[in-house]
Amino acid sequence: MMEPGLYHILFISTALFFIGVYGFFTRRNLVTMLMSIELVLNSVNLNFIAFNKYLWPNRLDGVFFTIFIIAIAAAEAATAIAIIINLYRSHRSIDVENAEEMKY
Amino acid sequence: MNLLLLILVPLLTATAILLMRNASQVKWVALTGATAQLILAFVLFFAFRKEQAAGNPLQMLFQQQYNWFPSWHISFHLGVDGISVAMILLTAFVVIAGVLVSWNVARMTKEFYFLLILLSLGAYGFFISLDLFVLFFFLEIAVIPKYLLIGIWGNGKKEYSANKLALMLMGGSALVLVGLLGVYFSTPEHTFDLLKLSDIQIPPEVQKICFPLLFVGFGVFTAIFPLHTWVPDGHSSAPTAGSMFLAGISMKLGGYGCLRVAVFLMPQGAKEYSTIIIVLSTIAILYGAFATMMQKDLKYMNAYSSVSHCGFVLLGIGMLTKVSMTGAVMQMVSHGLMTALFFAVIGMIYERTHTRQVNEMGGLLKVMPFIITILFIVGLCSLGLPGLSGFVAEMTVFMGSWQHPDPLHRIATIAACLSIVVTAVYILRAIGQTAMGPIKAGYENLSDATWNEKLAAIILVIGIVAIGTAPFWLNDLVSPASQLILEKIQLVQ
Amino acid sequence: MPNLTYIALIPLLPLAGFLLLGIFGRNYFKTTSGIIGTTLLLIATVLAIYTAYGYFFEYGKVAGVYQKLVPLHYTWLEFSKGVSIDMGIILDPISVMMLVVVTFVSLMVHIYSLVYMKGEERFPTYYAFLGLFTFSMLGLVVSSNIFQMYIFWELVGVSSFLLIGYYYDRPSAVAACKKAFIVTRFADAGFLIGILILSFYSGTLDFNTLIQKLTSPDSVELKNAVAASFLGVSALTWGLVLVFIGGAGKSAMFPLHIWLPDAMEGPTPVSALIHAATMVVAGVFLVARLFPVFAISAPEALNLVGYVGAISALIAAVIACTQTDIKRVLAYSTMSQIGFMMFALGVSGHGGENGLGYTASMFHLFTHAMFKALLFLGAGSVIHFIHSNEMKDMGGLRKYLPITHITFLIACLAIAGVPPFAGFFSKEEILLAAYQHNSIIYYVALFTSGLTAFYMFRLYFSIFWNKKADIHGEHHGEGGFALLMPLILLAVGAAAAGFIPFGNFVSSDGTKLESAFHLQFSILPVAIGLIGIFTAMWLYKKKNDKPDKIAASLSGLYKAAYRKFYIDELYTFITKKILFNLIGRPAAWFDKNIVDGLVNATGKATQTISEKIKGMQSGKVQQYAIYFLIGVIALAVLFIYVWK
Amino acid sequence: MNEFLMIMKSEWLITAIIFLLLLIKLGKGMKNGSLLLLVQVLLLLNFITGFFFNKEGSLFDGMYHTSSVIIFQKNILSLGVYLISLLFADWLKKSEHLPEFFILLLSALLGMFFMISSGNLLMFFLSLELATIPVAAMANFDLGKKISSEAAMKMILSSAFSSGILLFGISLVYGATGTISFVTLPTQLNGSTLQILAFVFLFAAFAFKLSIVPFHLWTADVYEGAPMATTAFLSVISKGSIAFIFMSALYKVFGSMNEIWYNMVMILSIATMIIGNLFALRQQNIKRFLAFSSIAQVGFILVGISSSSTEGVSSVVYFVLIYVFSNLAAFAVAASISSQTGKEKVDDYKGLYKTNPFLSWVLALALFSLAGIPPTAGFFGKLFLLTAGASKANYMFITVAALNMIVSLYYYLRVIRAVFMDKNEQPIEKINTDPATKLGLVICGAGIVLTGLLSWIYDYIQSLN
Repeated sequence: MMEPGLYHILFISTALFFIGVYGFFTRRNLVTMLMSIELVLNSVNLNFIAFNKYLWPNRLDGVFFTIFIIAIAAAEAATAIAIIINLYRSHRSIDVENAEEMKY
Repeated sequence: MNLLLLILVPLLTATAILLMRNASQVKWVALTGATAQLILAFVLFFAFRKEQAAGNPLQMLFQQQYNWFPSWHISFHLGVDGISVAMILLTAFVVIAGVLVSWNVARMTKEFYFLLILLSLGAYGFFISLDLFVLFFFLEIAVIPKYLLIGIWGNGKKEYSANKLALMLMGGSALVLVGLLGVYFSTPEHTFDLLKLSDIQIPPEVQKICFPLLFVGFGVFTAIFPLHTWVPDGHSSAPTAGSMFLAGISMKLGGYGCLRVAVFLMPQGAKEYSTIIIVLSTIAILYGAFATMMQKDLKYMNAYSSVSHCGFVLLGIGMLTKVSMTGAVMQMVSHGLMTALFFAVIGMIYERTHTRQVNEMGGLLKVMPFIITILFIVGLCSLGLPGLSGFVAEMTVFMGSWQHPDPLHRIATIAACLSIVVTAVYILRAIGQTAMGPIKAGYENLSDATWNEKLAAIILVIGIVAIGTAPFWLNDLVSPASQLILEKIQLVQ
Repeated sequence: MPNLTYIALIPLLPLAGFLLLGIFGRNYFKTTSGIIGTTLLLIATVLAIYTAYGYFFEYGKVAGVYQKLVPLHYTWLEFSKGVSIDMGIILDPISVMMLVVVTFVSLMVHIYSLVYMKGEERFPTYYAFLGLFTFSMLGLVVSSNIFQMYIFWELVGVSSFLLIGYYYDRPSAVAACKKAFIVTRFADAGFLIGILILSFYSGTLDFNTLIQKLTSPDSVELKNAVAASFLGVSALTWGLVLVFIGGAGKSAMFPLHIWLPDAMEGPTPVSALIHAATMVVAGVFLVARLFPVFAISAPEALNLVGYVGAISALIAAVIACTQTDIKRVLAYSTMSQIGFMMFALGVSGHGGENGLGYTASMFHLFTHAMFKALLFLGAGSVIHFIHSNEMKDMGGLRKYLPITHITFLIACLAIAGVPPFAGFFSKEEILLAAYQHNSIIYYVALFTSGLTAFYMFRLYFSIFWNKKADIHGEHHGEGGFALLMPLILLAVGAAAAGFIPFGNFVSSDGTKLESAFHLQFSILPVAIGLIGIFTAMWLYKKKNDKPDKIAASLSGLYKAAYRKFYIDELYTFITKKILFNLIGRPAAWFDKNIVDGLVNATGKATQTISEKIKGMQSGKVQQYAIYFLIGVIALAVLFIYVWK
Repeated sequence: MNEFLMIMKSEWLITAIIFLLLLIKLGKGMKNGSLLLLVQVLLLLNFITGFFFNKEGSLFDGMYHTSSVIIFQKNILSLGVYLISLLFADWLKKSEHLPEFFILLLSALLGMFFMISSGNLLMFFLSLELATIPVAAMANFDLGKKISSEAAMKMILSSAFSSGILLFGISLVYGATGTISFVTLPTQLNGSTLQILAFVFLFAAFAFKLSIVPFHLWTADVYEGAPMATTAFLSVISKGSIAFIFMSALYKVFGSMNEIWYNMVMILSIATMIIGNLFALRQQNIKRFLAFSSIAQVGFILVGISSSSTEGVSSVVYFVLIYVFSNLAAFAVAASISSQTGKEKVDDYKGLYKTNPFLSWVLALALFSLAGIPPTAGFFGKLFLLTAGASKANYMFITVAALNMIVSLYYYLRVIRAVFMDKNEQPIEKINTDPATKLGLVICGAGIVLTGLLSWIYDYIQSLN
């Protein structure tokens, strides 16, 4: 039973990041896309925590950053949801492909 | 003599025009302004001659310098030498004639005159500024009014022509800009000041890059081959006064720039590229002449002949001798007056016959003797008849060019000499078909020129004849300046 | 030496007339303009004669040599040290002689026109143009600077253009004046380049200096000019030949003569003045002016002059025999006579006895001015009377126009070289000079003079004898005094001018030249002349079909001559086919399609590209994100692996 | 304590105004007209006070710092906001959520203020989000319109994505250097691969906000969909603020990586100018057209930025100032036309000069200024950007930039042509603009003309650093 090191965590966070990105690219449902954004942000949180714990244990910037990111994420999500609802009002759908009126 | 007046007078005129109530007020204000310009130009001329006579050694007289963007080492630096004085005189003549000719512009009179005066403002500023930044500023000021003049009051495929003109000229000035920046940074203390720069030896490698940029950039304005195609369309679509200003003033900005900025600041580059310049301008001269021969539309004819005539300007500059450069300046002045007059006459004819196709006219001499007499005069001037300005200018260029004994220059000069025969061919063709022969049906009771047209024509004719019969005053005015430029060139090995 | 600045008035008075009548004539001097012009010219003529008298008999001669005086001279346009266009007046025998000739003939024409042109709508304009021409011609002859001469050279060209095109509503007149101007213009380009060459090597434009520099054997300029060569011919020769081309153009020498016959479209007095007496001899005058340089430094150029002159004389004479338009006949005879003058110069040497040709040429120029002007004016009154230029409409006019008939006869005898009329003396000197120097030219000249006599009398007989023309309706008589007075005066000149001891005044080096009169030599020319006359009489005195028979018998030659040897056609081919179709049209096409096309193409290209790449902006937010990520990765790769 | 107040004066003021508006909203509320007037007055005061009792210094051990340049930048931004409140009066009066709009707008402005003077990546991130999220909400303010909410959606999603990227970059920076403070960060930079990677991520985030190609794609759609006032705010105020912080970040923080980011900036600048112009060429909708033109403008700003010199800084600040006048004027004209006729196509503008000479002249002035035609200030702005950029003697770069000016001129002239030259049977009828709007337009016009000709303005900016 070995102790997980920085690289394990970084691996996970990076994986999480790309999963999030992939989800953002492929999902059609706006809410799901939002969720995949959250994944990205969380991977970043992991990064910060890990760096803070393993590299710079005596500087707490990472931790604070994580906390703020969580807060901001919440705010962002709130606005996004509000906008999505608005979109639903006008489009009667939350499928991203129905919102491609403006192009070229 | 305070040079600022040359900027302020047009400025005040323009603002006054904007304040005027009705069209007639606008016209009279514009005319007053133009007259004031003319008077100013003459005052400047005599003041300058006085200084010259007093043996003032300075290259640039009446200098004034005001701080403007000091952090860029830019200063509003004004001053004139013989060349600029000649150019200013030319501008004043063309402006007043243009104002008179467009006396009965019905649509948007106020805007029309406003733009005319604005254009003249740009020209004056350009000719008197000794700071390259200021010079460039005025150069670009002069572009947009042309665009609007053509686009709004023009005829034919005016939008196309206006766009082409604006874009090509802007392209030219873009090149100029890059060249200027190169010059600016090439010197230890970054400066745009012409005189300071002329004292500093600009490093050869910079000249190698910047001279062509500047020369071609300015060359676009004066229809350097093959970047001349804005000329025919632009002139032919422009309203009469528009084409007068275009050919009479703005094509001269280019020539002046080539001489004053490109050659004067970068003699080494000039030496290096003179061959190319000569070849290009010779092509322009012959090719323009032959192309003119095939034109049916009077305005196109004059536009192409302008290409050919401005070829003489560039040829004179490219030859890099004192006489040839003097000739180039003379040709600029002469061509300015002449072609402005030509366009004015074409405009007058067009207003009456409503066609510009030579083969649709004939025998107009019978019904409009005055206008056609002027047409004769200007035609003869353009084919270089002694006693009119064209002859003097061209001969000076020839004499100057002939001073190089090597084949290239010889061939170029001979080709240029032969071009005057072609000129005779197309001019006589045009005159013969419009003025002479039996009169075409429907033209029997056309009216002759009105007072304003007569006045405009006479003013320009006076200019032409004054140069043609007594060229020495222009020569004395210009040649010291070109002498100084030549000395700069001779400094290079 | 008295103050001679007043001489400037001689050219300036006609100029004043031109300006006055040109600007105000139309409105203020509708009828009086003729008088004004004439009076001004009268004054000028008096001054000219006074000057001539003064020059030849009072101050002109120093130590037996006529000097080149420059009483007036100021710098007009200075190019560089020494090289400057100066406006000046040079007085030497030929210029003084020309002053007299020009003013006198011009005065005659002015008077003559008072009647001839009466009632013309553009009467003032006509006199204005006459004034302009006279001014330019006088300026030309007194030029002290080669560039000044070029200036006036161009001015006479344009005034001739204006006068030929006087009847501007006749298409033929328009064509003629354009042709005249362009052909001479083409020649003038040669003149100009010649000037450039000469000035480059001699370093001056002033005639005296130039001649002095280019003739004195030990001058650097001359050495350079001869040393520098192109196509194996020395630069000096090139220069002179080019200058001569200019002269040939004005003087209608072969092959640049085509404009002269057409120029007869102008009013007849104008033809008399410009295209007979004065302007067309400008070429001769030019060569005479530079004669020392020709003769001393570039004899080969002078030979060219000689041969061109001879050929022109011959060809013109042959053509003249076949023309039916009386003015055209006169035109060709003019050309032929000028040919005489030219080759006279060509065969002349410089100085002393060798200079005979020079004197002869100038002498002939003088006499020719008289009788040819007379012929034209006579023809004018004939035309005035019969309203046609064609021989076939004429005949038996001696009854109607007695004075014209007599004067015309005198002129014909003069030009045919019958003693004791003026033409005899001058032509005889010319033949003598030719005989002494160049036998080929001599025989050509001999034959030509025979032809001259023939076609002149063909003209004379078919106008005044031959069949009887139908004079329909009542005819106004010969016209008033003003019309006849010039004829008479000129007739006197044509009859008596020969007795002037010309050699005393005009010679190649200014010294006195004894014109010895050799009877035994002049028998042959006179005889040939008479043969010509009698042939003409035999053929044309009575109406008969002999001429047509002969014409038919040598049809080929006749046709060719009648069609002026197809030279016009050749020129039309060159201009139309080559200049317009092979150069002009392609140039215009190239400009429209290639140069302009490229400019537009750039615009098009930009448009199409922007249309092509619009897919980037797909409106899909996810695709935007993909581009985003691609951008990030690209940058990372670029700057971590490539740029680092 | 007093110092603490003084240094953050501008932020305090904004906050005060926000709360005032909130109270008004919570109270029974006011008429739109009077409320708008109040707001305008407040914003004017805010702008004016920006010039007085300023105090430089830093707080929260360097997390927040301010300097004379930063204060001036803030003044530019508050001027822009004031102008917006004037220029879009027509539309604002109509909208039923006026206070909310300004609350959002001002909080975004507050965010920008903090962002400009942030001395720390955390601070920067927070203020950036504060400056972004409200704008997304503002984009949705035409509640009726479909495209409005679409625009908002696109904006919030893509900005969320970009902040994801940004944060990832920041985390890498933190990992690589162990610090997030702008003061200590430069000392830790050694150009290692990881740092470059992190830098690229950060750069991309900036590029996204500044809409640099290829991160610009959201711009056009959002501009088109959002209400005109929001678009104006986005294209002028937020662009400006981002440009400021971007520049100072590059110069101060990543100064040691200069040669890397110079090339990066150069490439992207060329790409931005070209792509922006090429797209602008074929736009019919005026807002979209202005969107792409503003992208091309950003390309020019990059030219200025590429010269890491004080001239660069001052020329960029100067350009933004001019850009505020020009672009706001253009948008305002478009807005007052569209809010009264609903016409937003370039072709609808044909013959506008006949009916609305005043609007036409202002539009012409604005467009010429954007195109950089003298005597408008835009000429000087662009020229100084180019001059600053040319100091690196990179002729190719400058030539490309200069030639791009021609392309841009072409499409600006298209509008001019429509307005002045083309004939039109039924041109837009006479538009009676709100006096406030007129005032705003006059101010803009004056600004466009004078900012250039009066050289002391530039010299003042230059003197600041």
